[in-house]
Amino acid sequence: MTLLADATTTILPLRLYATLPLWPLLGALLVGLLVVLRRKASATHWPVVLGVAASATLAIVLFLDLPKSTTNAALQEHWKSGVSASQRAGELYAVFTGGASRAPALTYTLYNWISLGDQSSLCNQHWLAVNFYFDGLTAVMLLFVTVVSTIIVVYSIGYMRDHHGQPERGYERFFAFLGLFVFSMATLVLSGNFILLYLGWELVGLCSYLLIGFYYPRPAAAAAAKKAFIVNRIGDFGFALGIFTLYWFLTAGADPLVQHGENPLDYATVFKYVGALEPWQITTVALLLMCGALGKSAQFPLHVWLPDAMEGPTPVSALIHAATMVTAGIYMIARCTPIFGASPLALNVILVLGLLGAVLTATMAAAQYDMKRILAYSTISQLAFMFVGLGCRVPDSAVFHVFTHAWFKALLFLGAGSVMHALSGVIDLRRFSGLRDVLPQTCRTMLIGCLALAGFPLLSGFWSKDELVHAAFERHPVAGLILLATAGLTAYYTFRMFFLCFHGELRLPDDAAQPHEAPLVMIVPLWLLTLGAIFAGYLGVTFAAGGESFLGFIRPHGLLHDYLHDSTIGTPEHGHGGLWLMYVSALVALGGIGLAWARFGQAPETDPDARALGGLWRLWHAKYYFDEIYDYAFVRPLRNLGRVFSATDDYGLDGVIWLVAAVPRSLSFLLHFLQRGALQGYALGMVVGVAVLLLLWNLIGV
Amino acid sequence: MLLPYLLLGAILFVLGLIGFVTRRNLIIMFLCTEMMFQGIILNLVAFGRYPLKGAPTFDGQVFALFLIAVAAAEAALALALVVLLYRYQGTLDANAYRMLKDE
Amino acid sequence: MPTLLIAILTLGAVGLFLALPGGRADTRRVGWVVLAAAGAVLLALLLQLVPGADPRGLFAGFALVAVFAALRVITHRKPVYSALYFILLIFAVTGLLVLLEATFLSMALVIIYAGAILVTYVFVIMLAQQSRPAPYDVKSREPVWGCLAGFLLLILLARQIELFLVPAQRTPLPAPVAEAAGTIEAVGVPLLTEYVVAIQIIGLLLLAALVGAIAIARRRATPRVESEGDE
Amino acid sequence: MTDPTIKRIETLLRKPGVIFGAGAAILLLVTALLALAFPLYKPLLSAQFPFSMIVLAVMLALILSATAVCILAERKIAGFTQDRYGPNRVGFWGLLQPLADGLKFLLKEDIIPRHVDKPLFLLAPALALAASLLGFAIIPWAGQVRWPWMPPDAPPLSTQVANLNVGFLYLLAVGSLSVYGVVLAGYASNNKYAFYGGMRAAAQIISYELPLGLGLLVVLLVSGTLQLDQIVQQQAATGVWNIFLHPVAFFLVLVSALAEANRAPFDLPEAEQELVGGYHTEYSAMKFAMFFLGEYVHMITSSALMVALFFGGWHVWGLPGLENVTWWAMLVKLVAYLTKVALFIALFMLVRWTLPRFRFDQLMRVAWQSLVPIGVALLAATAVLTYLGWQHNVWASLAANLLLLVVLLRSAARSKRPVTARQDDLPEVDVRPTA
Repeated sequence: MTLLADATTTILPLRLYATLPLWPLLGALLVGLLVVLRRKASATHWPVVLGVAASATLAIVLFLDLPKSTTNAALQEHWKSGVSASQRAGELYAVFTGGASRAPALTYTLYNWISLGDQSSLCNQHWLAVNFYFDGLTAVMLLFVTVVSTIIVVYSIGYMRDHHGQPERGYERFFAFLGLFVFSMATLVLSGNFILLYLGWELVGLCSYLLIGFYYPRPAAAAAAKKAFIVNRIGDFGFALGIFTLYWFLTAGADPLVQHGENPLDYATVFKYVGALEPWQITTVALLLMCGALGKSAQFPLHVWLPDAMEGPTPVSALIHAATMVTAGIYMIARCTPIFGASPLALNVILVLGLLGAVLTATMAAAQYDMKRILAYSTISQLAFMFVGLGCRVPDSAVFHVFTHAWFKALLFLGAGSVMHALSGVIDLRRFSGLRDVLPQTCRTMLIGCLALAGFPLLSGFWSKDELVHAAFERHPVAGLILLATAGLTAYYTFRMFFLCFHGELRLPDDAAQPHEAPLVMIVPLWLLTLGAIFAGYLGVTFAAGGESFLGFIRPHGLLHDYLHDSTIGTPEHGHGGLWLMYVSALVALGGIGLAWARFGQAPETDPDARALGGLWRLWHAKYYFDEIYDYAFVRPLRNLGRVFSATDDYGLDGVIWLVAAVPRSLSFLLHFLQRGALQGYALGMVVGVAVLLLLWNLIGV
Repeated sequence: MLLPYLLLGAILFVLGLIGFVTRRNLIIMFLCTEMMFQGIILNLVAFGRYPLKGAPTFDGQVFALFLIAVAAAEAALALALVVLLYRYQGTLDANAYRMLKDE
Repeated sequence: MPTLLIAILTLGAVGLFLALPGGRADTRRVGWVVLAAAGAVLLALLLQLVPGADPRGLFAGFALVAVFAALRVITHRKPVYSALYFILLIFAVTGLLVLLEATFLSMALVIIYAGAILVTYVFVIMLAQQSRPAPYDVKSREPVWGCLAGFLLLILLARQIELFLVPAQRTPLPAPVAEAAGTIEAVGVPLLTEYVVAIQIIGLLLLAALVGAIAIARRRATPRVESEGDE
Repeated sequence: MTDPTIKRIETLLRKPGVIFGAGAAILLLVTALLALAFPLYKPLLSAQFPFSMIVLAVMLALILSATAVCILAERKIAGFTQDRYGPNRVGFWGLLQPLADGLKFLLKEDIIPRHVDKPLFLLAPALALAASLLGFAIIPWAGQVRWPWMPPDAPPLSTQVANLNVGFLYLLAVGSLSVYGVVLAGYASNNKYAFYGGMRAAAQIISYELPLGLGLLVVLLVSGTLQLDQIVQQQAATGVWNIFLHPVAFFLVLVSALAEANRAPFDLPEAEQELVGGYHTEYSAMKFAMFFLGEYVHMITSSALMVALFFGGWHVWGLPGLENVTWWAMLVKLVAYLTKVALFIALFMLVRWTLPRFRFDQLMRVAWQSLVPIGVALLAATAVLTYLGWQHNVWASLAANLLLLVVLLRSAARSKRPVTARQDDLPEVDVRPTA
């Protein structure tokens, strides 16, 4: 069965693309070298800027260069005839590793890394390789990760300085960490097996910890860094367990699934054999892997770290907590579509968690005053949208939303950073308003970002969000309705923030001396991101003649989706009927914006919502008391348990050891007169002892 | 061919031992331990050359090499200690250093 | 043979006891005569055990030198001479190692022992040298017990070696040795493949010894006499 | 003085024609004798062992007489450096000066002071000379040779006394013994200055053995063998001397060789200004001459070793190469080797008369703080090159050396610590006059 067109390969050698993660790392190391050589701090950003830019260039070239299949229609036809989920997973493997027909997934192995199994017997040789995996998903992820990172790094050059244009303390450290972060993220995305993925995963967590705690003298920053790290550990624990179980399932038993010579944790191997596992095994693995995604993408039970992570510098918030790092969870689930797709239970769990998270965090966002926190909650909410998409078997749409979201969320964060920059770090919306005239450029770019986030028609957020809402409706009407309502809420709180910040009469906090527009090095990145916020959505639509669609000629499911079909996602095509939904969601977005205008258009000093909603609003404002609940439910019992253990150790175990020690001590009291301090006497004793032993041996006989 | 070497090794070992027990000069005592090493090296290499069964191996030589390294380490530490002790009391008599005795 | 061996070794013990520093000059001389007699008989015995013609004389020569040097090391009253006789012992052992076809090891022995370790000994001995022979060099400590225990051990060891090598294997024929025996390659390959952990541990040990030696040597010891005077 | 016969003889001896003529006559005589006895030598010359013995005898004679020439050369070069004539009285151009020196040494009174440790006092000079002489056993003087009367399928003979498979490890082993002669001389003399000299020598020789060994190890890594003749053959086969691959290693070995031979600028053990005469203060006549001889022989050994390791041994481009094993090629090779050695000796002497002496703490610091780290770094670099299979690549090796050098100079320049700085923990010297 020739499913797809013949294989082609990339024009540039794969090993060149495989160097992609290395450039930022090189940059970071160079920064370290420069610090050692005691160069002036003000120029130390160059290595990282150049390294990340090199990565971005490579990513763009890769995106254009990656061979594309012309069609996978045959497979679609095949699936429509109705096959079981696990069978479908197996066939999916056949598609993307291609059997004889094509190889859209290109693998480049650097070297064998860790040997597994018995090396001495030739029958069971497995390796963990350091290999890179190039397919559509990789290319899309790399595209926005590196490009957005480049823009943010450039922005940081302007941001990480004080009023006099001098670099802040830790300037070099900041850029080194940024480089390290891009390296980690690229490794995560490019990895060809689960272990390397896990490595990148943990590295990303580490960088996040380092960067959130960048202002470590501030207790809040240190605490936030720790919180992010620990909450991520909880998720990663599940993730690691998932990898272990996967390995166990694939290799255990007398007749393991993985054959000789195959590397058991490579994507290729895993997805090849995942169809042959029992359903309960697949579900177990999928749920455990999902835990990791929940932690890294800050989803519902583990979402508490992300808002606190706003203690880091704003570019970090933009880079890590909006554009790239939190997308790792989405990426992982999308990458593992053959696993998740074969487990309906896991998909349902993801769907429910996504819906819950979307609503909860959107309401939280509606009752906050800290601009960055509002954006953080909105990020969680948007990620929850993507989770819903993943739960509805449309990972391509979820990845599309990841893609568009990265642009406008980075834009919004950087805009908020610009506001902070202007107001000497003040970010509380109650303390200022009407910045429209003071920060004209920021205001304009922010407006576009807000529109994109709110799902204003024709901007990027609109296209991707609409697809997710649509998928949810197809899955279940209730889910669709919830998402739609959340989308409206999104528009509402986004513009609540925007109006409170930029509209109304000009109010400035007392400690902001001279509010000023940001320098060019910060404004240009904002505009670049604005371009992305406007046009990124058009990568995911098709331009077609015909009146069946919105505006007549634009149709969802375009270029990007086709592109992603070449990846492990390879989802069955879902119909794009129900175009009425487009109009509805556009209306909902406009309604949300309108409501926000009505209530906050003049930036009132007292919040009308707080009065109107009363207790509910306070619940929202207190984030549903999640932190307090966790504190009571987990932290304190654990701490008390720790005290119990500590006491056991101090009194129980040490007591036993003391007792054990007392025996030889009492014995030694009996024998200590033998010790005369003469070294040679001891030696003589040893000689005599050996001689006596030999004599005994001789007498008793061998 | 093995027996004479083993006997010679044993003789060197025991002579070193006797020296260690009877001489009172700290340096000579350590020299005697080195002599015991010589006996052992001879033993090891002889066993490697004339194994009780099978073809000769080089494992004996390898272990002898390890022994030399240990001897070097011992010499470095022991001599440093001896110099320190000499500075401390001005004598190398082993009987003078009995402070470790439990009084 | 055992009785003969026991007799020889007892003779050796007596000789060594007499030759150890402590007695009068003529008793030491008597001791040497006894030792020489014991050594001669022992040598004859050993030679009887060595088959073949060629290496016999060389082995005998080196063995004689080795035992003589070892005896001088433990009986000489001047530490410098002890150290020099030890170098002689090393050369004898080197010769024996060459006979055993361990050329690399023999060179390593000379370089490390004669070239480094013994130089340090000589150095320290010279630094601690006093104008006249120190009393602790002139008089040995419990020579009776030392010689007795040592030679008892030697007799037992010899007996064990005898028992250990069952008669059929007492003189295993010299097996053919590979072409490259004793070269640096022959020793180096097992060193860095089979015993690589051991070599790393040895490296660690040497490092520890280095650090320890420096740490000890840098310490400035306060002479005990002064500290007592202070109190 | 006024005796006309003596005067005539003196004037005769000053004429170059007489000296060279006499030399040529002796040479002719020996050649004639050899030619007469030649059929007797034939079988002897055809087997390796007797041939090696002959090489041993010839080279020993050659070297011992060469030391005599070296003494003359030393004084001539000293004269040249200091812009004076040097010895020019005995024989034409002072050519018979070594003879006179030797006679003087032999005829002086041989004193053994009463307070010395006599056996060691006698042993020390012998040890010093013997340790130096032993090294000659493994120098591959002239490659391989096959005499015309040997059957063509017979393996060619090696012009080496002993072809040990431990190669230059033997040289290291023997070299490490040379310290005993000096130390024992210092100890046995029972003299404070001699003792200091001996101590200094011991510390110096032990310290400089390390960089020497490291430099040699670099060569070992490059060549993959310890046997000197094979190392020379490799260089001859490729035509690339090891000096082109590892100049830094050569530098290490050169400096260490200077120090091991107790030559200036490392002649601290016999620094006259500080230690009277150093470890040989109490020695006189022939025993002193043996120390002297030992030093020169050591110098020749080191030179021969360095020529073999770094300068291609007997190999010179354009001259008969590896495959040419005829007897005349052997002679050419021998001459080439000896010429190189002679050049090295001249370099040693030039160094001695140009460079000032180090202070002792500087000497130790040079060894431990610069040479040993360089050696270790170079060894690591060469190991990496060998691992990559590039150890014979000139450019890679040169680049590694150059990089090392640059890093080194850079760090040395950055450390801002003058080489001659006084060591920090040396005790303060009280210069106040004592009352």
